[in-house]
Amino acid sequence: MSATVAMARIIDAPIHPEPLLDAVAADGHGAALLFLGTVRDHADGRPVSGMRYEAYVEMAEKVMDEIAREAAGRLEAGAVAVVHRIGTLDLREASVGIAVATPHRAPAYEVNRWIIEEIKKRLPVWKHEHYADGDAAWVEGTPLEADA
Amino acid sequence: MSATVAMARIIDAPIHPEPLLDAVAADGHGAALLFLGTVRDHADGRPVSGMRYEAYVEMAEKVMDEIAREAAGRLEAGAVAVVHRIGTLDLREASVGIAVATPHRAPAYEVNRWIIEEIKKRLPVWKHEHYADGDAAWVEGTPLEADA
Amino acid sequence: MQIDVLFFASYRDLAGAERRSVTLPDGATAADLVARVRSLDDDLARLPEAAAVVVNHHVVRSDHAIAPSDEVALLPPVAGG
Amino acid sequence: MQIDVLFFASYRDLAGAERRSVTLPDGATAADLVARVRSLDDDLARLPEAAAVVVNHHVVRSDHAIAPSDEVALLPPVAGG
Repeated sequence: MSATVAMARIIDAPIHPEPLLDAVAADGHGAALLFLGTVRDHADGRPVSGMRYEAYVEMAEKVMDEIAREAAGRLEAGAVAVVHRIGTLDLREASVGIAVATPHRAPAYEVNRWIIEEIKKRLPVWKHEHYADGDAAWVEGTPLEADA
Repeated sequence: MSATVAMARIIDAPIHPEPLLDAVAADGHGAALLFLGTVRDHADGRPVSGMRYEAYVEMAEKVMDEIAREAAGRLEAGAVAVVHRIGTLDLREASVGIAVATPHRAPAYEVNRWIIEEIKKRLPVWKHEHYADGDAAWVEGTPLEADA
Repeated sequence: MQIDVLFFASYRDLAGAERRSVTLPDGATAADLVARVRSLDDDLARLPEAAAVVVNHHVVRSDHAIAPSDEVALLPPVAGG
Repeated sequence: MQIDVLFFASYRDLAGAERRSVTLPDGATAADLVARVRSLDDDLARLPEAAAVVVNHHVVRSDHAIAPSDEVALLPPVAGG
């Protein structure tokens, strides 16, 4: 037994919860966990009005697929779906969506969390924060580590 | 600062993800986590065809509200929405839905998980498992502890 | 005093009804109530002595005194989620 | 060999373009590439020496040898999610 990768994509359209949850649904699953990362109206106390996400798309698609496969490998059974959005997002819009469904709940929480931490470490995506005062800046990120 | 309880209810209609996520959305939130507990096609290796959930409704409404308020008290900021469904459910249908949105992701995972564990310990709900062979039985549960 | 006791799930199956009426002496405790219910008939004799007693929507200890106007329920182990 | 280097996000701002062409000796390493890029102009001199070098979509170590047909990119610290 092992889990399946239902979806792993970089998209430039809004992220909706239902398709992600549908993608991981199966009769054998008793738990589904959906994480959405959303654009917040402040960063380090500074008012934010929106965000532009940029990716090295060809590489990001591969890294998303790797992360999703590694996540599936951490599960005895279940399914994983992950999407990251690029482009310009308003407040409250989701930049990332992660759905994990499993027979029992504990691994769904663990692996869902693992995926978002890996995305933040490995996915070649950058965000340009737009401030309420009209200014904008690239958000400081995490240095990439060389592949093993 | 403290979190708000957006919803805490016992319902007898299907649980949909969007209204739960909408209920906890706010400009200041950067993370939203939705848990769905779904009817699984097996229990201890035995094929299951569906489930009937029953509640001591008046008490369950109060306990849901207590759990949601205690969950909100564990958050510095954010919002919590919780629903439990009663009645007869097919495979894949959600019996419980828990949405927690917060400025940063770590507390959303922690408090979402805390809520489902508390529901399993404290909510006066019982499930009657319907097996594929036509048999049915009450699922063994967790003894309630006296209120402090 | 006369108390209407509510039963749920597997306990309702044992009771054969959603509620059963029992007569208790004034000052009776939750433990007295369970003992009285278990003496009603052979099916209810199978009700666990440790059945959770809920008074006005709160789970009470075995020494909790029951009052005539209380809403009283006996609850099996819970299985929500 | 001539290598087209791809730039993203803040590094693209420094480069002033999505790609810049550099000439490297055969057998040049990732570290050599970064040094060459940093020598192109004053803006690119501000590129960190520790900039991540990605070859054919894999992050490589500083001693990794670049080949003429490689797709090479310089990536700032990532901030997805």
